Amino acid sequence: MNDLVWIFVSALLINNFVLAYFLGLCPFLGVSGRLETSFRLGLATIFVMLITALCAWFLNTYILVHAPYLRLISFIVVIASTVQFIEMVIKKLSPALFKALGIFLPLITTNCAILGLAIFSTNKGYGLAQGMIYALGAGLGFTLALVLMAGLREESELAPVPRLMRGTAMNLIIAGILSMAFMGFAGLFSAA
Amino acid sequence: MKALSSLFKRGFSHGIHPEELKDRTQGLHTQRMPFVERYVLPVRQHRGAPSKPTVEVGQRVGRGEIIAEPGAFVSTALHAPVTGWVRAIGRRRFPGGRYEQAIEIEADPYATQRLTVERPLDWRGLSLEDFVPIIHRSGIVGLGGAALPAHVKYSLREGVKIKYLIANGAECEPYLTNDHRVMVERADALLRGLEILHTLLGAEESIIGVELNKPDAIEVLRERTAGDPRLRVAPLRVKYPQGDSKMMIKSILGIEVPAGLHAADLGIIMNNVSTIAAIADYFDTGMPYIDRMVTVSGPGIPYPANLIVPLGTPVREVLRFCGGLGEDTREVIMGGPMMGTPIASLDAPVIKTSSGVLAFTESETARPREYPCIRCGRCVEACPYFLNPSRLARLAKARMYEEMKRAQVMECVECGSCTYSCPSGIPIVQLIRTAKNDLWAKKSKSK
Amino acid sequence: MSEEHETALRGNEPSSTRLVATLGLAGLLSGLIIVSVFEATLPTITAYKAKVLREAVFEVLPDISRMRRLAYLDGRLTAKEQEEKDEQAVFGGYDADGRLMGYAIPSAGPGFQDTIRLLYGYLPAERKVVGMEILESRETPGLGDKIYKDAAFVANFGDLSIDPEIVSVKKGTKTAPNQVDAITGATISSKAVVRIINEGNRRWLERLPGPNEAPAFEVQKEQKGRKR
Amino acid sequence: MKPKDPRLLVQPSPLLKQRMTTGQAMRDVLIALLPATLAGIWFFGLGALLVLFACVLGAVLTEWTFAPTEERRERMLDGSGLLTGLLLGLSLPPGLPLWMAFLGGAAGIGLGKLIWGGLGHNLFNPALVGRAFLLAAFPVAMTTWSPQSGPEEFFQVQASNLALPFMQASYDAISSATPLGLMKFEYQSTPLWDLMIGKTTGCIGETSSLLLVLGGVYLLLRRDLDWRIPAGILGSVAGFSTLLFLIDPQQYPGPLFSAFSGGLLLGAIYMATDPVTSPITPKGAWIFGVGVGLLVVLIRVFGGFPEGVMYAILLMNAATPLIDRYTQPRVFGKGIKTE
Amino acid sequence: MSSTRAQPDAYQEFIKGLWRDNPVFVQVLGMCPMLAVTNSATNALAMGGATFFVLVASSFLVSSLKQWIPKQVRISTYIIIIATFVTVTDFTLAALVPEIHKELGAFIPLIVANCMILGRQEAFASRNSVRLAVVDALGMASGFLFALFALGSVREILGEGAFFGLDLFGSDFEPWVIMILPPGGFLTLGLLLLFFSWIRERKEKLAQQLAETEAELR
Ligand SMILES: Cc1cc2nc3c(=O)[nH]c(=O)nc-3n(C[C@H](O)[C@H](O)[C@H](O)COP(=O)(O)O)c2cc1C
Ligand SMILES: Cc1cc2nc3c(=O)[nH]c(=O)nc-3n(C[C@H](O)[C@H](O)[C@H](O)COP(=O)(O)O)c2cc1C
Ligand SMILES: Cc1cc2nc3c(=O)[nH]c(=O)nc-3n(C[C@H](O)[C@H](O)[C@H](O)COP(=O)(O)O)c2cc1C
Ligand SMILES: Cc1cc2nc3c(=O)[nH]c(=O)nc-3n(C[C@H](O)[C@H](O)[C@H](O)CO)c2cc1C
Ligand code: SF4
Ligand code: SF4
Ligand code: SF4
Ligand code: SF4
Ligand code: FES
Repeated sequence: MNDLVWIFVSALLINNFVLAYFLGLCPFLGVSGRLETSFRLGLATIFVMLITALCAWFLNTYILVHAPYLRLISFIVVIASTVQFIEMVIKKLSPALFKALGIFLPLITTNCAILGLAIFSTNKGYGLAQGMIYALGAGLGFTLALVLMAGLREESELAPVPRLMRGTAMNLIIAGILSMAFMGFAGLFSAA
Repeated sequence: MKALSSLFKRGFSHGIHPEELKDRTQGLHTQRMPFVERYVLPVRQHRGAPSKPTVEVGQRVGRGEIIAEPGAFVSTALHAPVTGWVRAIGRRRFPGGRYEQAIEIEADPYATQRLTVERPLDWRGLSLEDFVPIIHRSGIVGLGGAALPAHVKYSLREGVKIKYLIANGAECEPYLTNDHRVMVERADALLRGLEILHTLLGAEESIIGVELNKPDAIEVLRERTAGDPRLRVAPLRVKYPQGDSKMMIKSILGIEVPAGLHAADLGIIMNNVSTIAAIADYFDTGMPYIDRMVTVSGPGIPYPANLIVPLGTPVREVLRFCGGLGEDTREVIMGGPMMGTPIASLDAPVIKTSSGVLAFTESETARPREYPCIRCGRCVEACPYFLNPSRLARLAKARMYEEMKRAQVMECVECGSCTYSCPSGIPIVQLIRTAKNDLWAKKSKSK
Repeated sequence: MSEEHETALRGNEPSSTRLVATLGLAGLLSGLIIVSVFEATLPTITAYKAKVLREAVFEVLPDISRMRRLAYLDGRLTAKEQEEKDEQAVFGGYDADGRLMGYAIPSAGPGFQDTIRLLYGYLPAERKVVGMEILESRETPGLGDKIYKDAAFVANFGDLSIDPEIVSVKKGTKTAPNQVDAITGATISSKAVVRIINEGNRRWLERLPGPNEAPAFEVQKEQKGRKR
Repeated sequence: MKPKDPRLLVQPSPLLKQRMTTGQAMRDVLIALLPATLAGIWFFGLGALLVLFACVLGAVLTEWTFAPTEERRERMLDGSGLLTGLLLGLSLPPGLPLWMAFLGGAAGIGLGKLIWGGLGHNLFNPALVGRAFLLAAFPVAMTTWSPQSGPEEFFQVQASNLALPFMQASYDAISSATPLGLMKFEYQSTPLWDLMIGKTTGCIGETSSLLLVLGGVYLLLRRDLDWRIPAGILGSVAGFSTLLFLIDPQQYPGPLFSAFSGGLLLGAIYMATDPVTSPITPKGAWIFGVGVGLLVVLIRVFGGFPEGVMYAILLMNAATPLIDRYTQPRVFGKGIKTE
Repeated sequence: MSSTRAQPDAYQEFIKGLWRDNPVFVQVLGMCPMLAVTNSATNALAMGGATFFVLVASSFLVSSLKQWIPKQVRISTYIIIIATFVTVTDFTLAALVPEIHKELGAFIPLIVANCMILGRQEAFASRNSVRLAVVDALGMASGFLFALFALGSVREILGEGAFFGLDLFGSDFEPWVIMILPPGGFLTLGLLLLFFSWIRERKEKLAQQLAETEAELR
């Protein structure tokens, strides 16, 4: 129980996927321009991550014990198909959202954050419950970082940022400062 | 005073408290300004279309005689302030630097300057429909600063039933005291005017809103209206922009006029007290709007005064009458310091909206250098319309006008409270004006 | 996809069977390649893993001469070399003539930054911890990483009584045999290590049989394979 | 006959302005900080003064170097760079090597202010960006607290201060834990009165609570800071820690200790209130304050650091754009139905 | 196409990848799995090397198989190919250089996720001759390697006072721990981007001036 809490907090804040593991940078730098979009992409990612965790657990327990070498391939195939599915659903439900996310849904397919989730939770040897919690934390953490970033970027668009700084360089520095701030969560709930 | 104002639960939130600076003139009885030799009368002293001159050069005109008639519905007539001769009709340069059609009249030094007008008419028995065209020709405009031809407000849209008639005696701008004097010295005229409008508009209640810094006016009006069920005096906290119609309506009636609607749409007509008095005069004596009460004050003025000035009198003459300009004067303002406009030359004439003539020296006009906005939030807490001036200014500087529209910039009434309170000296309302004008231009182009 | 792509692979609509065939083929090929490489590399990799493990075990259990993996299966320890998913195991350390001397117990828990995995040596006879090695940690360089870089700190675990339980105290105030001098500036990681060992004990101590009824070490077979 | 007119200005209205200026606000904060600064120097000796100086130098030099030549004078004059440097210095341990202090000032202004476009455009508190940078770069030096120096050794500067650039510090006085460190790791409290007058170890500027409050009162009277933010912070810290205290008085500090220990007052009064990096709407200010307070207690009590004020403020800085966006008041007359 | 025409192209392609539109400093692609392990020059090189191999190998395969890959399933096929090479690399590293493999840990499999690699297949390899594809891949991969190496070096030198693990400034150098912590990764990359765009601008300015002066001389 206690370790579930820690797993969640750790994935959400202490070892935030974006700010501590550098995972999912493409969407992080690419989509965080607008708050609206970031939020939606975040939700999409959470969803994909939860499903990924489920698949990963299934594969690990029933298939990979016999054929460990197929890990990567099987992960990719499963995740890819999941995302395809989601893409279809979203296209159906809200064309607007589909437009907003543009090329990024396909990008999630090969997004390292997703794959990373599967691989990490495997390495950590998480069971189903732990894996799901981990995925939830990671997804929420990703969304949190993305949304904060979007807010900061929209605001800094009004500022006379030095010309050479503009664009990715600026965003990386913002991310750096954000990641410095997130260091404050280190050791959370581990210091008994 | 403080205790009293704290009694008022209602009233509008935000707003600012500039120094009042009225004490130099608020006690002074009004004087009549003597006639001078030349008068310059722009044909556009109101909001709407310019008036059309009806006289030629050389023609003799009598004081009060019509010299230009309304050019459209949203427009009004113009009358000769003196007996004399039309000397020129042509373009003149005016405050704000734009050239405008104006009629120039040379006073006849030997004339008796008696009013030459058709006999006063009786308002009783008039219907609102006959009343509107009469006011249309009276030359009376909203003296509260909007300068909207008075009749426009009275030509109600179909199905609008007038509930309240409000006389706006807030006079929230610093220095100005002319509305104050009107209420003290010409209370009877004001009340008669109120009665006229009240009856013709069929209002249920008439309310005179006065800021608490005019206790004498409140007292006078209180005792004059005592026992009249249709009338009441509403004291208001001293706060800028208490005089703004929507703010005043909020303070008096607790009603928040929805954005995009006019007071009239809610069955409320608001007029400035001087406007109302002017209407009374028109019906009593037949005198159209040709004399304007002007507060002459400010550190650059040796002998401040509340003057009754014939329209068209050059500011130079007004100043001379008040002892000339101190040579440390830097700026001469027409109207109030918050919403008025400085004039570039002393030859500019007094017009219908010149509620004041103020002379400022270095200490008022000096501006510290502009800092970047530090988001201190003072402007936010000042804006009576609950806008975010800081953000509006940022957007304006980034030329993101459409975004400003989304930030409701069009609700801004340009009261200037934000600029007044900004420690970084950012010309917020000025930036907003440019943005708004740009947006208006786009709108009219798209139309 | 884009026009020039159409032209790029100039093929008119292929049948779905062909699609499946292609994918299947690709999958097959990659499977083949992977398996062969896997088979080729497996021995080296496992050998390395084993070597690392051996070194760790011999590190934390100083004077043993042999080791073997003891899995905890239905209530008792049984010697069992190859590991299975989620089965718990410790490592028995034996002296030259196969008598069990102590156990090397793996344990893990949250540290300052991320999970810390460690292995510690435990002598049931003296109820003592006699060695500790960090297998994996992401503690801050210069602070947290002292838990394995700072010899003084590691030395704490060379001869450490576990009764009633291990406690960490401010540096230089160690008095009792069950106390550990924390690293100044890295109190949290220090405490974490101690807590992790305590938890390991909590989980394992009552499962560990005494020296004599512990699974014995079949001397002859093993000796060849596992000489140091 | 015509007297020559004075040449007249034509400015756009409004033509009256209230007197307060931003430069004045910055100067006010400097004045308000003066007592606490002097106290810090008195407690920790000449070394502290040098650290402060190095910080300010780093900050101001950086600002000066990267400012466009024509704006230099003005940028120097608005005093915000100076203030950043001073606040950073006040939040550093007195024994810190000078070169680190200098680096911190430079990093604070560079990363925290200039790249954003200078004064008023930064979204993170520059001083704290500088401090966070130092803390993450030199954790050991930044968590080594040299004890107070008595009046007699006022003039002897500690060896650690004088470490060569890029070289490690050698500490002559053995470091002693801060009240918070003691509380967190040894569960022992420090007498309240010591916290009040500042007879404790800690950052240069954070020790003397009374003087900090004094300065805060001055700023409140000058209307330079938004009272809601300190109110929110102190209120929530007091509330939250009272709760914990009631749960387990042994392990958790009481409200008074929480409020007067560590950098809380310095942060709540002078840093969280940085207008540039805190919400502009009144409601937002409340949210910001309470958020900081909760994060502080969270990090202090359950986190890995004895002190969490810096991280709490930085985190809320990051949230400020969102807070501002969602606490915009309803525009007058909008969203009313007309019957 | 004839090799005579291909010759300059090839060179162009190579340089393009290495410098003009360097995948990291210009296109900022596929950083994520990489940034995490650039805290030392050694790790950076190892990761770069792995990526290098995977990119070149898959580009070669894809470009040579392009006729036989139906476009409907091309992405899936590419991914399978890439994944295969990654797995191979993973095992090989584990067998050959176990210590480094331990350091890089879970991040080698993540090479699969690297947008850049897939991007190259889709955008170039699947449309060009084998040798162009390979040259392009070589260019891109070298550019990538170079970028990672730059990052890793800066972070290691400041963060540990060492380069490839050997001490630079003597024992009492104070390392900037932040450089090897995550924020250091972001900040360093950001500042490197700044630095390179600055250089590029300088070069353009110079080129302009040169052109102008030449124009005057005529
Ligand atoms: C910021 C602002 C302040 C105003 N203050 C006053 C005032 O103090 N007194 C006044 O009569 N009108 C004031 N007005 C104009 C009133 O809103 C309203 O237009 C006027 O009272 C209508 O009467 P009128 O048509 O006779 O001018 C103000 C307008 C604005 C935008
Ligand atoms: C063409 C035109 C028509 C207007 N009609 C009305 C009206 O019918 N009633 C009214 O209260 N204001 C009317 N005004 C409103 C003016 O904006 C005036 O300012 C209004 O009274 C609100 O501002 P104020 O009350 O502060 O002057 C009109 C303005 C224009 C330009
Ligand atoms: C950037 C940074 C990294 C830190 N890393 C660790 C760490 O890895 N392990 C640890 O125990 N303490 C670490 N600390 C110190 C803790 O925050 C805490 O101050 C310390 O454990 C208290 O120990 P002390 O009471 O002996 O000073 C770090 C501090 C900072 C500023
Ligand atoms: C009340 C107040 C508090 C301030 N606090 C800080 C601060 O904590 N850190 C800082 O760098 N600047 C501070 N400043 C100065 C200035 O706002 C800061 O440098 C801006 O963030 C620079 O854009 C403060 C200014 C005021 C008026
Ligand atoms: S001058 Fe304008 S703002 Fe001032 S009191 Fe009169 S109407 Fe109101
Ligand atoms: S700018 Fe503002 S005040 Fe002027 S006309 Fe437009 S809306 Fe009315
Ligand atoms: S001028 Fe406009 S924005 Fe400024 S305070 Fe007045 S209404 Fe608000
Ligand atoms: S008052 Fe001026 S400085 Fe303060 S927030 Fe508004 S615009 Fe910015
Ligand atoms: S998301 Fe593109 S490489 Fe990680």
